[in-house]
Amino acid sequence: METNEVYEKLKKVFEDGIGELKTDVPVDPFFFVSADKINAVSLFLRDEESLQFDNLSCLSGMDYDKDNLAVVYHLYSYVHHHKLVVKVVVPKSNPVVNTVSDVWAAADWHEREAYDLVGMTFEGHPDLRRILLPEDWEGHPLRKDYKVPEFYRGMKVPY
Amino acid sequence: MENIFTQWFGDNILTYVLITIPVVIYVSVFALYAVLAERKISAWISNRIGPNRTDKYGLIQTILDALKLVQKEIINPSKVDKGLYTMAPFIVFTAAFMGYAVLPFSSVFIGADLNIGLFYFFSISSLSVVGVLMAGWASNNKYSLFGGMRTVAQIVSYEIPTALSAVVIVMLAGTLSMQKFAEIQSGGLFNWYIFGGPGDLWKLLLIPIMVISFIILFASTLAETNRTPFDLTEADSELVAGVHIEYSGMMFAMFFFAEYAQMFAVSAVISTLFLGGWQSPFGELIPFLNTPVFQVFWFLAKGLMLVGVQIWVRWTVPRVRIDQLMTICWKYFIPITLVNLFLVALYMILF
Amino acid sequence: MADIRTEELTINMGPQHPSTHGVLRLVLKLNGEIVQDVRPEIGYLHRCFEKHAEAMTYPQVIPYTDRMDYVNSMSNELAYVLAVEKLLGIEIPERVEYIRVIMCELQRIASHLVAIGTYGNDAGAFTPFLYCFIDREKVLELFEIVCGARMLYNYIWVGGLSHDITPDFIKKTKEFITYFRPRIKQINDLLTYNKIFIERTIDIGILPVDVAINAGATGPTLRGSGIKYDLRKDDTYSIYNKFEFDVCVGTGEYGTIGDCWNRYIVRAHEMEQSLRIIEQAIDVIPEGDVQSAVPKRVKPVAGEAYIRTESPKGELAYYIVSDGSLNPYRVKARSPSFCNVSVINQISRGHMIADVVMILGSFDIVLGCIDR
Amino acid sequence: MKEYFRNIYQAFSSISIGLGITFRHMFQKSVTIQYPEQRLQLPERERNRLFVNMEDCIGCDQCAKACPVNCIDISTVKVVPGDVVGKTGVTSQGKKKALHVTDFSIDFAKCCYCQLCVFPCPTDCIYMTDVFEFAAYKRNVLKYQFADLTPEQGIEKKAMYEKFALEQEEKKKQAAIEVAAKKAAEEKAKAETKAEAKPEGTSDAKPETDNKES
Repeated sequence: METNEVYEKLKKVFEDGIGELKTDVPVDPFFFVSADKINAVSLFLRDEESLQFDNLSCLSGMDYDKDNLAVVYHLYSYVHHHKLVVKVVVPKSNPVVNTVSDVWAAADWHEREAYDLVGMTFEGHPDLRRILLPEDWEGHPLRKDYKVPEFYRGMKVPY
Repeated sequence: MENIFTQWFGDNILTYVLITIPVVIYVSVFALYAVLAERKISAWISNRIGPNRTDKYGLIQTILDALKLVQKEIINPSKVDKGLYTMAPFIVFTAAFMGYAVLPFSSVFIGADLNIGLFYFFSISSLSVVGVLMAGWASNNKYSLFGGMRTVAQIVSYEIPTALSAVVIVMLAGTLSMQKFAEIQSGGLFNWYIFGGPGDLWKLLLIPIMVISFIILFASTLAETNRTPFDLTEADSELVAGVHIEYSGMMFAMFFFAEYAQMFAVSAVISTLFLGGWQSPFGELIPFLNTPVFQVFWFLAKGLMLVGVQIWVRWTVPRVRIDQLMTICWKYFIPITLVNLFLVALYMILF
Repeated sequence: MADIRTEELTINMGPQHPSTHGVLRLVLKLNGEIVQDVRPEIGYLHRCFEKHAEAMTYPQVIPYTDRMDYVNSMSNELAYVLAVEKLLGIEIPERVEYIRVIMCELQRIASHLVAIGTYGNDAGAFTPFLYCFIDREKVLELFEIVCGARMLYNYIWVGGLSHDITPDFIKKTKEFITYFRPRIKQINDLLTYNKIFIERTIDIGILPVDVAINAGATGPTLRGSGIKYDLRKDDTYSIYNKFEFDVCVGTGEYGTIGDCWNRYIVRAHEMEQSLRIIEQAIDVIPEGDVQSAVPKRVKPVAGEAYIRTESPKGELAYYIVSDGSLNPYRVKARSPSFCNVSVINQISRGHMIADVVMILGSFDIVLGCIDR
Repeated sequence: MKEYFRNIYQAFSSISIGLGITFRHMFQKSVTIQYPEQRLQLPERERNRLFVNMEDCIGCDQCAKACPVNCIDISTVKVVPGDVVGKTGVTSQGKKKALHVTDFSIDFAKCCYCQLCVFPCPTDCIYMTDVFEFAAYKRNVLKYQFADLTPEQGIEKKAMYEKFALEQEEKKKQAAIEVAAKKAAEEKAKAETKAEAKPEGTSDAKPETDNKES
């Protein structure tokens, strides 16, 4: 099933939860979902008979633009063999996204990584700790405005 | 036959001290070269060369290693139980050595020709459990503790198939003295107990039983000496080195020595029970080959061959899990040995 | 016995442990030898790949992708390069595609040899490990002939290859194929069908299909659970659709489908399939220039691409966002081991310490790939 | 019960097969290469330590730009007329060299041997050799200096260029002043008709910027 059909389907169910559809960008079309709806939307995407996106291929957090962060969900269905790209954009001032780790177990570590490197918090995540960086590391490196600290525990950071 | 040393020097304490000297020398030399053999054979098996830097064939490699280990600092971690920690290697070492007292190196040379030699040997060889458990407990390391626990479970339960499969021979021979076992199997290859021992043609019936109990005895002695596939004590991929983790320098070396000394001891016992001990395979055909000196040669040759097989097996098979270890012991070895025992008893009644 | 106080034992497996395949740290909660809970702690090998990539130009990222999963660098390069090419929308010469496929399949063999060898080592058999590395050496020599490097190649470029292959390479590859078939059988005799090994691995860490899919387990880990799914066939990329090969799944010949032995046997069989692919490709490589399509300046338009490839470990995907400049705006590597290892807690409860080692080995993780 | 005996059989047979294999291997030739004495023939595309042929280097900085780990440092000085770079002043392909390479250092502690620096070089003067034995005890030993100018010479060349640049500047200034003077004269000529003259001297304010370091 193509992205726009999925989009139509979702638009019927959650009207305001679904942002606009982007097909012009190269190369993967995607659409936006509001941060507080994503959990319900993904549950629907997984369980709806004609969609059955049973696999979260990848979840990547990114510094979207000057004052927004984004979470990108790449979904795949082993049943219908179709893909989908969904984006959630949250403001840097209040970066809170609903977790999908209860929908796809794969999201658990990916969300921890996104929190670790990009720094949006996932509401309802079982244990949202840093995963790649040390527990006491300051800042979220993949933000564009991130400054590499001079020292970490007395060790010089830049080689 | 009387022990040659007691013939020469009379039956006093000094004589027995003298008797120990060649044995101790032999064991230390053997332990050194068994380590070398282990490394060489493993190298050949995996298409490598093995130690060849100390001299052309690496013959003094392990001697130098031992020297290095002697120089090494003996590290006592802060939280260990000093007394047990220090004592453990010595106990293991002693236990491994005490077994040699009853090994009949030759018809005229044996440490002590006890009338319960075999019994003595098995009881002593399981003494090392105490040392290993002490080491595991005293090291105050969780991995060591696991290693120690495993060893106890393992050795204690493998006592049974070992003893049972030896009892088969004991029944046929009607003795427990190691010297006697060897003497009975005189008269060449065909009279060895692996071929049913001396006797009329009916003994051919015994051969399968004997082969089976030989294999079981071999396997369970592998377990007793903590060799792969039963080396759960120092399972280097799970418990990093098991009980050896905290040991260093000479104390570690003593564990090593003990393992190899025990390897030869059990192989010697197996060869005494099944392969005719110091008997030459040619029996009376070439009487010259049965003189005491050659008897020592035969005895060592058989023992070393079995040690070689142990090494060969080690570098071939994976390691079993602790529960499978127990399964093998209780569900396979012990029933089979009991059946063997019954069949042998039947044979003795019938023929 | 009831009044003896018992307590849960917490032991710390790794980061420095022989069989955690690198610097993975597992915090095990044990009841005797029985594992109650496994908590993986990763990040000891984090090298900020994604942060580095944002400061590099597109071609400069390729050496960094090599270091992500350092036992199958070719596959990493291919995945990244395919993503960039998708952004650029450029056409790749046939010859390049063929050579890429051959390289990646050779790399798959090498990677699976490491997996199998180290797995044997985890089980306690050291000799198969060395046999596997003898064969892997031969593969690395093939790579060395072509691009001069043994592990970190920087061979597959955006739009082409760094070097063309030589006739010597083709000859040696054919020799390798004929040499390697018997070796696979030998490894199977020595390790795969060894009774002790079978007993160690069957019915251990059974990964049900739904759990596997939900947790994002891919590659041999997923196929071991019995799903006939291989991106090379089902979501084909490069020119894999031109070749004949079977997708190997866990057959349950021993044990139950989805246990360690079935995950293992998938790899053992996939090596033969890779040989088949190489055999088909090596003879029909079309002529051409491998660098004709290499762009002078890699400057894709603003946009984003997501490419999933079948690396030996599983589904290796790159998500690249371009803002139209010379440097990627965001590079996200979806590493297979990262998702595979995250299921270890669910499937290793109630087993023993030794089994945890075997389960971990059956995922064939590489920490460079997990921590990035 | 059948299971029981099958287990025994499988264990026995499979282990004996394995023993057979290892036994055969015991008598095969070893694959070990005893490295320091016995060396492999390296393929001609071997990628090891970089080498820079300074005869051909024109200091174009392409390799430093291509390097993903910034392990190449190049600093150059423009050539003054009448001075030649190296012996001939041209590369082996006869390309004119316009820059003194005062510093061309590669830090092999950082280098990742990716060969990206080799391809963009216009004169093929940087390439990978098959030298792989250059371990050192100190990191700074691994920082190789390829520039054939000693630091003193470098400073000298720099001074030379600066002097030259200053002269040029002076010339420019002179020219500027003359121009300004002429302008002023014209202005005057024009201004005679007007009652008040324009303020002068504003036009010869000239920016002092010029890039010595390329």
